[in-house]
Amino acid sequence: MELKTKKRIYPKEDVCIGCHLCEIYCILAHSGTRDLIKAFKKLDKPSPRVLVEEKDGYYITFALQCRHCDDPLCIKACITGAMHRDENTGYIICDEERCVGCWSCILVCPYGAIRRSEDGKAVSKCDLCIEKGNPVCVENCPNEALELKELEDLA
Amino acid sequence: MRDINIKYLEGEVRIPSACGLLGYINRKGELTSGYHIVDAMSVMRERGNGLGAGFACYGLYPDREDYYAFHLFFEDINAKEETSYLLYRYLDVVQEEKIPTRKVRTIKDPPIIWRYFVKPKEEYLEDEDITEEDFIVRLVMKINSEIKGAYVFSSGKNVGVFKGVGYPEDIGEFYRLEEYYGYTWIAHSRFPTNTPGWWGGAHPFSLLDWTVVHNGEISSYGTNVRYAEMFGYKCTLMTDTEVITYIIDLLLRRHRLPLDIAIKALAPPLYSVIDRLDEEERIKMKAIRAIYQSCLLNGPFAIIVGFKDGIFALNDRIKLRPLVAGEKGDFVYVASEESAIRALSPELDRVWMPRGGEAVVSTLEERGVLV
Amino acid sequence: MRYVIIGNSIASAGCIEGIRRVDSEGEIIIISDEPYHIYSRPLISYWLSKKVKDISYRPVDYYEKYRVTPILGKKVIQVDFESKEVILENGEKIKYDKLLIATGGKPFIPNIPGLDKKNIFTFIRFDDVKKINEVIFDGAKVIVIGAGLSGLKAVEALIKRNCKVTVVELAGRILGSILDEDGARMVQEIFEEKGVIFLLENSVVEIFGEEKVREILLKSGEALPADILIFAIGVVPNVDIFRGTKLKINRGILVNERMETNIPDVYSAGDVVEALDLLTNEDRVIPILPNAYMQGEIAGLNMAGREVKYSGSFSMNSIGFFDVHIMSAGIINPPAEVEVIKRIDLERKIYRKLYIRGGKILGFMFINSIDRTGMIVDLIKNRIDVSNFKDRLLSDNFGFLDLPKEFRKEKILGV
Amino acid sequence: MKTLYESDFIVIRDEIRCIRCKVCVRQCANEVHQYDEEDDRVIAENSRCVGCHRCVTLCPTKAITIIRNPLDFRENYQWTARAIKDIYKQAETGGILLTGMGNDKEYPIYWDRLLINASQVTNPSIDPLREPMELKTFIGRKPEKLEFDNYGRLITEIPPQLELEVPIMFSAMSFGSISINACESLARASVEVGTFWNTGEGGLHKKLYPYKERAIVQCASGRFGVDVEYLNAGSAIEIKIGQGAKPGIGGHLPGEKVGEEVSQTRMIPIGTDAISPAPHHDIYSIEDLRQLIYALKEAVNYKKPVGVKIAAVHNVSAIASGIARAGADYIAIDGFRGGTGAAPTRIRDNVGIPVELALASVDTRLREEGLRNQISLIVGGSIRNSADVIKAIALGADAVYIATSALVALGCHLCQNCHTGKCNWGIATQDPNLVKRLNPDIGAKRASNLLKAWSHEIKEMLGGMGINALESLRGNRLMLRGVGLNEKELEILGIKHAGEGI
Repeated sequence: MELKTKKRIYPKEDVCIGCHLCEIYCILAHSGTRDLIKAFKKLDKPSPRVLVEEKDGYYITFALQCRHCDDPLCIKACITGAMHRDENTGYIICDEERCVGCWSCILVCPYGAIRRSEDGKAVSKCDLCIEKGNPVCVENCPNEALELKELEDLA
Repeated sequence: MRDINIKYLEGEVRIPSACGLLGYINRKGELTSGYHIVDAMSVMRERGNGLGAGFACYGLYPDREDYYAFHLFFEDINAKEETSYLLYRYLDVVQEEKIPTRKVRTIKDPPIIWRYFVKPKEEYLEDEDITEEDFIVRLVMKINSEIKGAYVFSSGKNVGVFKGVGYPEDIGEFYRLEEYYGYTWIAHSRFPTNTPGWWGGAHPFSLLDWTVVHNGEISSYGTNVRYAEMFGYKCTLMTDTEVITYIIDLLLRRHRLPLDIAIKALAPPLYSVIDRLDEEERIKMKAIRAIYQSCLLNGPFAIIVGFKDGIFALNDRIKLRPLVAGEKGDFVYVASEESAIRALSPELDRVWMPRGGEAVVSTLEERGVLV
Repeated sequence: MRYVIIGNSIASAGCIEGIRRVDSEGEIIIISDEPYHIYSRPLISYWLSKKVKDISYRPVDYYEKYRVTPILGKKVIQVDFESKEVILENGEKIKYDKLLIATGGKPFIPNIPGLDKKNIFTFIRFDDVKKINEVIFDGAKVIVIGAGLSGLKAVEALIKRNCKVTVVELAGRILGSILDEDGARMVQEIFEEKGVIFLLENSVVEIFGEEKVREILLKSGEALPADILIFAIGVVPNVDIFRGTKLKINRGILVNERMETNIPDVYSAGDVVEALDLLTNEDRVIPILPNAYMQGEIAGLNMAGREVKYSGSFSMNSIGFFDVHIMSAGIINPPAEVEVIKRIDLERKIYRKLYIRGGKILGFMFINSIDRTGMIVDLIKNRIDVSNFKDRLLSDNFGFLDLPKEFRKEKILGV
Repeated sequence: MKTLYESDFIVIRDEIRCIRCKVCVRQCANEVHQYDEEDDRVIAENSRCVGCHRCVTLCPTKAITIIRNPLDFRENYQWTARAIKDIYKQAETGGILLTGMGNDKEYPIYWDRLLINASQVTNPSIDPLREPMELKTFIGRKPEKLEFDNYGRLITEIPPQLELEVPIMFSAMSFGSISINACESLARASVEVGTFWNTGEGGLHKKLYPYKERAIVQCASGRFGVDVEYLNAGSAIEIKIGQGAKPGIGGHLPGEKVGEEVSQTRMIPIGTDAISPAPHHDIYSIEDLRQLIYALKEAVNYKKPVGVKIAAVHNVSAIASGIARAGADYIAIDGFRGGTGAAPTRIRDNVGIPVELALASVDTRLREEGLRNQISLIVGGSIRNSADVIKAIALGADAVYIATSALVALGCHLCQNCHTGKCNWGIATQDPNLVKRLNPDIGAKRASNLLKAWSHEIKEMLGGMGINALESLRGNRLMLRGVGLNEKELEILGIKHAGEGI
């Protein structure tokens, strides 16, 4: 029953170029269309689940997604049970239908990796593109600044 | 001498060719008549097209073994006179004569073929501080490149080359080779793609005691020639055989490389092989490849090289041309085809296919291997 | 091995999931006096406001999947620690090898004359809102006693159900446990914009009515008409059946780091226990949901044989009213010598305030600027010295780039 | 002063495709793209565009294209737009025109007038997939002959050699002129492929020490970063006399590019201009060069080859011969199309000669003097592909240097604005925001892929010529034929015209 994520994305800040393409492709991946232009013209354009950290006058940038922690505080803090671990992949997934937007997960996530959705109704978090197979942020990073690592020793 | 239908001569263009090779040595130095090799060459008729054949014989002039035997072709009497003047000026000529020939129906328009037994005049050697061999080489180059219609095709001691345009058996007949006896015989039958009609272009190519017959067309020719030229060799014939001979002369006579090393320079082991050698050998092989990189004979070839003390035969590194070796008692044979060897000696003690780049070396027992 | 859990809420779920991480074989029995599938108490206000229809905390197949035998709608009246038996009100006795007491909290109701009238409710359990839902009507005058978290969540739901709501609060400000005065005023204004009337520094002294509530009398002498009265003053640990037993109880049940009580094989977790407050270093009841789960999980793991220690916690809350979001954690009413940094934007109703002592954050309260707050909670938890970047803590987009490089790298690459 | 210079490029944005993601805004260091919040549009300032295509490449919807400004001057054979615009620029600045990369003028490219031979019938071609194909090359001084003792043991001591697995090395580019990530990319590719990279006059950054075994350390007129440790760190030392892009002049790294890292590596104070003088002030003649060569050999205990790099100029063959006699282990000749981080445009475009001719004449001259075999010859400054490599080797080079090709592999788009330090591809810049755009993991892979790809092609072509070891192509000019060349050119190149037989 001990379940952990099988994959995790690690950012490489030395080569993150702050282009935000990870966010752009994340939006596409969760937009329900396959066309970027369409996705961006949608009124209910999803918010990105990856966050590019940047700071004025400072050259380091990096992109951060949910770490899919081994000891996930967000699941423990969730008041509805919406936040859960997927049994097949070990990814931490939020069931947006069940989320009521109390943001307890945001209060406890030590990575600040959980965001409110654009409409403020539910949590928007990285699902490692569970339906697509591979995370689009990793695949589309032009400088390979995101590395998807397969994790071993899964119980 | 030049047929009006013949457009190109050796020295004007490179003429690719295929060939049949045969050579043997008696390690005890026992002499055999030229009859045998002439006869054996006939089985490889397929490999020639009648446009060139030749023989080399070691040990044929025992009475004149201290003299360089110059064999020359002259297109006309003027060339002969001009050459004679030069020869008598620089050399002590102990004997000169027409090389005896016989009339053969298929041999057309032979040139004037003459031989001189010579030695450099001491005063020139002293004046110029030059070795006897270098002096001879320079003179041969001078005649071949400067005197129109004259060509030295044999210039070693106790070695003679006999060659011309025709099939080997006809050339053998023409030169009356059954009358010569040698401990080493080398023969060649040629299949040039062009129609050269010049006797000098036939094999063996010879300089001093080196006689070389060759089957192949080396791709490294341009590299080899430009290297040889740096050392004063003039590649007037534009044949692979010529440059191979010069490089052998350079490596063995002038650089005094041991025979096995010189052979490695001509056909070095692959780096994949070198990498597996022990350190000392690896350093040695890499040095050979680095320093003698321009001596590597690349592309298809099989050569038989005769020298005073023996013969060696060598294939290119990946064996793109045929070469087979055989042994019977004191005789060691090498040829393009086993049939030619069997023609000389039907019952052999051993027959083998030398691997690419691995030389067959055989020397007179009493003299040992050249070091 | 038989695990018995009294209580069917968050701590119990933590316990079940903790046990099953280690022991997939043992029998688990869960007992609750409520007849419902495991549900989330905070969701009752959402249910009342009709935002959600289902308040389940775990999927319907949960018990089946975790192989739990539920005994629901049956009250435990006693535990015989000697014979290791749980005794139900129907006399049934259930043997246990390991027991978890997760009875939670029970509403506190002051002793006021008139409490016997109808339409007086508390606001803790599903049954509470189900009953409120039955009597509620458009324009109903509802008086909510208590302006704490659950009181105001009730108010929000009632406003959404078109009730006229008055809040009576004993203290001088609302949300006293999570906000200071400035913050409280800001939030109060939001409620007032929706028509809610706040009566602070006041309390109910008597309730009038025939069968149902009709009017209440305040301490100030004022009388207010009321259709419905809701007590949301707070909860106290639900330890009644254990009073007078060997079980050590202060305000709540006392446990060690392994969530074990003084009685062997008896564990306790959730709103019923006192546990370590990291910031005060004292044991106290911190009745917040994440704690309940984590304590339950620690208890479960230990019950199943894995040695795990509870590292303590501190109070923290995330709560939203209408579209205003509030997060706070740690110490809210600090001693005087504490350094205060804050940013107030009255117009946009943004508030960020932090208390810092010796370079470490003691507590904070944020209104409408809550993204990535978990990072700040983490700084408190890890006692990170923030002296070098404390100004950045007030920024809406505070992030890892504001943290020391080594800490950032370890945090992100070390997972 | 109002400029008369109209922009060279025009940015065309497909408004339907533009999703306002602002990637272009973030990526353009020249600040061409700006987001207008009021109109929710991205607009472009064309005059700043250098045509580097960074925005085009990264735009996720491919909404951007960049075209040459079609604005024409009145047609004039003599007064081209470029000639006119150059005058506008100088009239406005009063300064020397500066540019980056190599000569882009329409001089003949001899590589493209040379054709390669292949075997047919009389000599079999070799299939490199099935047969071994050797590209190993040794760079260093070679003795004229080897000597062995009676036991066949090698007596001759071989001077130090660089052992190359491919006959292609990365030419000198300093840390300073290019970014640390660009340096690291090439250094790692060198390790991976088995060739060498060159520090240029930039010193050896500590981050690059792990790749020092594959480094040629340069000693140029500014002596930046040179000390005994540096000299001993690399596998060879190169004395840089000249550079093809700017023969006869020195170098200048402006102070603003001399940050902490560059300062430490070059051993100069932060913020000071790094000026490499035009000559080495200790080399005023060939005997001075000889002294420096031996001083450097002495410093490394004769353990490493010392080469000399010169620009291809008119008298290059005599100079090369002098260098050979001065004891250098190799000569690197840099042709007039060679690149640079910054050079005066007029010098770049008008000084020096094509490397093909320089190479042919140097090789011939060294052979005439019997020196060719003793010294290695490296050429660079215009090698664009494997065919150029083959041709260079057939003309007589031992190996080639590539720099522009290597940078193009890393992402360079030849915008020729290296001198501005705003390279959007993270190559010719020291701005940390730009440097990180070149991920050395990717860079190393791209650069090594290029060398591997060229190696495959070289092997194919060698096989076609019936050659299975590169040395048999070296100086093998019979493998080349000229097309469209006059007698003099053929004579200098030492080749026949296409159509002439062997």
